[in-house]
Amino acid sequence: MSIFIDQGTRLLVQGITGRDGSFHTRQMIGYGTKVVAGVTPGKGGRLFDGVVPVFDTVADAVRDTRANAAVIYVPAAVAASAVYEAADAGLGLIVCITEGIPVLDMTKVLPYLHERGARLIGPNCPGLISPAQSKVGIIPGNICTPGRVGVVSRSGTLTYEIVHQLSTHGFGQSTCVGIGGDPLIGTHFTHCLSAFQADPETDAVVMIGEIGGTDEQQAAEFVAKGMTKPVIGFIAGQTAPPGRRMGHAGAIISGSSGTAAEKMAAFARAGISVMKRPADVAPLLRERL
Amino acid sequence: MSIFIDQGTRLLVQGITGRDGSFHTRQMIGYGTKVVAGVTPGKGGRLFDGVVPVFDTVADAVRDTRANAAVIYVPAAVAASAVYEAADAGLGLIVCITEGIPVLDMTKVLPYLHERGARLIGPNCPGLISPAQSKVGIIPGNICTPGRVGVVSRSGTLTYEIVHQLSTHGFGQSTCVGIGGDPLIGTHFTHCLSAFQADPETDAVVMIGEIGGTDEQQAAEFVAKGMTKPVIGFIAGQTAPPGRRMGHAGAIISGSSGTAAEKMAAFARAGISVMKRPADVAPLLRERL
Amino acid sequence: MNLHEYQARDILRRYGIPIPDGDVAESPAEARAVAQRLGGKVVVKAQVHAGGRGKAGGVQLAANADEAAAHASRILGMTIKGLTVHKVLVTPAADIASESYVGIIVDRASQRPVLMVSAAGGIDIEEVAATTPERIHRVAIDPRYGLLSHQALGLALRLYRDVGQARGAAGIMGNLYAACYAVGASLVEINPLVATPDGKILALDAKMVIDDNELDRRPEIAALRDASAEAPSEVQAREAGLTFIKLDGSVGCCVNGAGLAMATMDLVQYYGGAPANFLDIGGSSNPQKVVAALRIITADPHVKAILFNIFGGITRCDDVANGIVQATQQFPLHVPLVIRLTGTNEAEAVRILTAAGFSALTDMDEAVQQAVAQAGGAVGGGAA
Amino acid sequence: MNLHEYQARDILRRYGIPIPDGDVAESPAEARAVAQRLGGKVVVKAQVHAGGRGKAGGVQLAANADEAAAHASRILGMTIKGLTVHKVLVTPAADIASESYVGIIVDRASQRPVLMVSAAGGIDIEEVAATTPERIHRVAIDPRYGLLSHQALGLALRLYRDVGQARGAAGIMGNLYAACYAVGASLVEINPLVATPDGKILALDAKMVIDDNELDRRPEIAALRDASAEAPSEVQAREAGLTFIKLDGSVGCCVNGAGLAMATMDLVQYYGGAPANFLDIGGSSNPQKVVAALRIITADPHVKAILFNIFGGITRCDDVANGIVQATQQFPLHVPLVIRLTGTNEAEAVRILTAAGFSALTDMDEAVQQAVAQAGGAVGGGAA
Repeated sequence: MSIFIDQGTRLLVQGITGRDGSFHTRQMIGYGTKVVAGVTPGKGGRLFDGVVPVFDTVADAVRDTRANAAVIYVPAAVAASAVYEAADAGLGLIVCITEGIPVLDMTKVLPYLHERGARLIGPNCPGLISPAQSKVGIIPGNICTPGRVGVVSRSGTLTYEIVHQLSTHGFGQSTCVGIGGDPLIGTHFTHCLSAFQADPETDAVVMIGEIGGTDEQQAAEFVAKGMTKPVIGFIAGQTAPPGRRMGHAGAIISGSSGTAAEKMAAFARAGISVMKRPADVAPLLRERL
Repeated sequence: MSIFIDQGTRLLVQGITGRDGSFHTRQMIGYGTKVVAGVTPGKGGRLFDGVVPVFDTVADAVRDTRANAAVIYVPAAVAASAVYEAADAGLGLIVCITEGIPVLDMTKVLPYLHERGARLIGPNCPGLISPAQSKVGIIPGNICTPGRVGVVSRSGTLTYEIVHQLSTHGFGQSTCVGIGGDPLIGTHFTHCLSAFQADPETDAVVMIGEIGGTDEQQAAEFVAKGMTKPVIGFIAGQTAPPGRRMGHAGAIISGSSGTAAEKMAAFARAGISVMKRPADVAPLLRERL
Repeated sequence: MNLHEYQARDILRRYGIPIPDGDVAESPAEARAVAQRLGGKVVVKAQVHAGGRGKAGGVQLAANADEAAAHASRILGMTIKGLTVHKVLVTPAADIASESYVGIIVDRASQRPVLMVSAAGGIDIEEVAATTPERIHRVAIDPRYGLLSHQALGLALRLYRDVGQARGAAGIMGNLYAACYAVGASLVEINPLVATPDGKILALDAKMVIDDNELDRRPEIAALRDASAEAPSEVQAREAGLTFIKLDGSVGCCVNGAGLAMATMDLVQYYGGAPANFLDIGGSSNPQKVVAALRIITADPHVKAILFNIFGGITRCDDVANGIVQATQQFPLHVPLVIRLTGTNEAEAVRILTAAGFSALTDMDEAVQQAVAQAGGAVGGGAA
Repeated sequence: MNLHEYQARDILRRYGIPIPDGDVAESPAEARAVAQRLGGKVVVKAQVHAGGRGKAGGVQLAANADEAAAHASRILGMTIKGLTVHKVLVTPAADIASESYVGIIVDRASQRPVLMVSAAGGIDIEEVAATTPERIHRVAIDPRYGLLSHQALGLALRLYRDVGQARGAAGIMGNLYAACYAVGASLVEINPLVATPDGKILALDAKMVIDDNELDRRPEIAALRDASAEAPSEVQAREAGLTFIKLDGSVGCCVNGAGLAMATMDLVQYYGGAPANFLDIGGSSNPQKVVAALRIITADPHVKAILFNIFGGITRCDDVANGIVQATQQFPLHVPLVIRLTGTNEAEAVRILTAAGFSALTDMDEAVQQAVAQAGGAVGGGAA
């Protein structure tokens, strides 16, 4: 099994004819993801690569193809609109890869999703992958192997690094989820931890956080109270100077609660094994499993 | 018994120190309504008429007095704001007497109430009265008598006329509700009919509609499907020329569905006894009870 | 409050909606000047708060400025549905490839503003709604989020296959929605929205109705009211704080509350009479309002009897009685007065009226029957 | 993007917030002219993107225009936290009865903008939050409805007992919220909001941070960027589409992805080195970005070794390799280069680098250790 996506995922790609959208759609199809529809306004009626029907609107696509998840590759200027459209069409899982959605837009997008019970992953995230089942987003399929470790991360390439370590050392993954580094995101560590805890085919979870915000502390609280499966944690940004941005808008240290030291301490208190560097992940997992 | 208000109603008056608010607060207290608090920003700490504590905000008033209903007499310019404040403070029943709230304001007020499960009666309504128990609003107490007929109406003075007919002919009332004549209102005929149907101390309902909208048709449908108690109906505006406003913004005939003839026909089809004039109410009730 | 087409155009243009050039004229000379400035063919359109102005000859195509002046001279002063035309709008005659309809109205059923579009524009949209409802596409807008881009584009794609044109139309819809909330409109329509042969999307005609409840907080919109375009008695009534609508009967009615006022008119008809008007003096009962009401009612030569029907609640019966007495001291009534009063301060009112030589009834049916009789009896077809 | 106080003032004034007169000056003569126009006592304030300018002597009271010019001459050119002051704001010295704080920030926890107020204004609000949190009152705003009047008034009544002043402050909060969404601010603060002895409410200082993601759609706000007020290397990086932050170490880092970049810096420290910078080349891997990155890193004389850490996903390793080769053709590096590349098009990248005389590693730990060693070894306190 897996969380959020599996072989039953019928994916719709918003922005399928764009540069990023078309590239990654081919990657996803190549990996085995069931891409059932694409949406680009004005290009309805065409076939993408001769196989995937393209529609003008998400509503049209859902009606004709029974898509149950969307991934968004459209430019930042129209990405919030794409999320609204996917939610309005009744899709329950929406993965937004696009980076650069203004945070004030997200303050309105999130309640809209909440009212409809839709799950958003991202924005500004690499998406997720359930190895050998389905890949939604941009995580390179070749670094992943099927297995029983869940991975959840605020980062992109750092996730790849750690997944690579896992695969190299024989730890396959149930699902890897990149939740995104923006200040306002749809799916938090706690949602993923809860799903991994409930997934009978996940034995342990690797959680990759970074400086800024208090999501990791909330996750630690959740682990302490509600998780029986082992959790290994990492926090990027130990050397970040206070008060400076480190690329992710999320990485602004707000008081001491956002520092790496505080987060690592919260992890330790909650019984989470704390990695000092990415290469620690396999040894720590071996200890806990 | 009664619907919406009874002896347990602990009323808060928004705009208690205003001209209308102070006048009607005295009337309500005189009738026996438990007025537990008043709100006028800047006048917090005073006592109205030496007995009712006045607060700056509804939240303060609710915290200190456990008020469970609000009635609003503030000017139109601040009436929508008063409704928001009452709902935000957790009040479950809000009666807005004020006339003149822009309909576009109401398009936002209504979902706010809905999200909080609060019932709004009005705006632009005379309020409601459960004779000998509680009066919230401006319906003259002296024309009402306690009894077992429920009254629900879109009109103000026409309601008084019909209640007067009922009392004169020996039909007391369980509750009389004026739902207001505006295009967008919080409580509709169907809500009141449903409550009256469930109220063991209501035996029959008098429903007073007017031209405009399709509320009466929906009410007729509800009666046909869900009501076992007899309903007597009246529609004002049989002589209104099509397409002209008759004072209530609600009384714009939109297509044939808003005409008096169409509404009276819908009533008749649903088994509602249709009055031709206010004086018909007592004879028709006598027939049905 | 209805706005004229030229006023609605100005507002929509301010909100970024593409609208052809043009200007309003109050004389043939002004119309000629506007047409000269515009050059080429122009359309001269009556500015009047009534539908069907086209059928009434209030919209004319002119090949040049002289023709525009000639049309203006014919249209200005024309009467359409009882209203005199005082202004014309002169605009360039646009080349049109297709005509659509776009409108926003607050819908009572969904309690939301509804955006409606139809590719069958340029004609009476109510006709389209009645005969081919499937040609009207609509979306209820959640005002907490506003009109979302995908909603607008989804509807626009029903009007235009070309995605560039659809985006243009969707942008116009977004601006129309913004204008709606910004000026407090209960109805806004663009009919027709046209595509020109070179692919541009333009609003050729605009209609806007402002919610009267918005006017207090929007003085700049309230200032657009054109009293010359309304019936004088209704202007007079509004200024006195009354709601008045002129009808064709002989029984003048003065009532407190819109519902009771309609029920009173209905009862006049029930007893065989015909109401001369709808008149609601409203909740408060300032005697001056009663004086104003009587002045308006008595100005109608068809009125043969006047009926007061007052159920006192907020309205105090003594205030109404004082108003009646004051009015009769200021001007003669010439017609009989039937007064029904009950409720708040009824006894005091009866005392005041009796002292002034009037009698007062307490039963509504009785009062209406008397008024109908005094106005000359049943006009035929009555029920009683 | 940070705005200067004078820019934030202009925006807030445009949104109806009462702000004292005043103007920006870039020379003592200009400051004298502004002070002369204003008359009376003035305050001369350094316009710089750094906190604590008061303590640094960047805010001075002047009794007259000559004093204003003298203060301006001292403040202009002053360095505050590494940033040079190029502009001063000259405003009238206001009489102050009380000072409050009002701010709006988007809160990650509630996922909403939060309006915060405190009667303890005029001083460092973070200090107040840390020591007397009960003196800060806040309300999370539901952006679907906006800031509701009763929410603003409820907070304003915490600042002012007088309901007139509270209404004034509530109005300012409403305008502040509107400005926030209108310009795309992630933070707006008025500190202090003052009551004058005659009871008026004024915003004396304003701070505004714009969400960088808003700039594309708000060119008029993006145009407010003052590159002269930022570190030149960061300006250069931003213009090349890179995220760069200068630090104090000797290992120059060039990484794709912010998280991996931070983890790389952490690993440099873990192995006893010190990172010279944070540099994220982002998702796309245009060779020109790599050239620009190398140009910026090599400009820092403290850099003793350069570390590339690329995990190819969207980023193509061959693009990065090409960038490295192009850079070395354009300018000399002078310091050793350690390259770690893995993922998309890794083999092609290795071929390109090898052909150009570079070697490439695939293990992150190995690469970091080599870079630390080449930069002169552990600086002490390292873990390995």
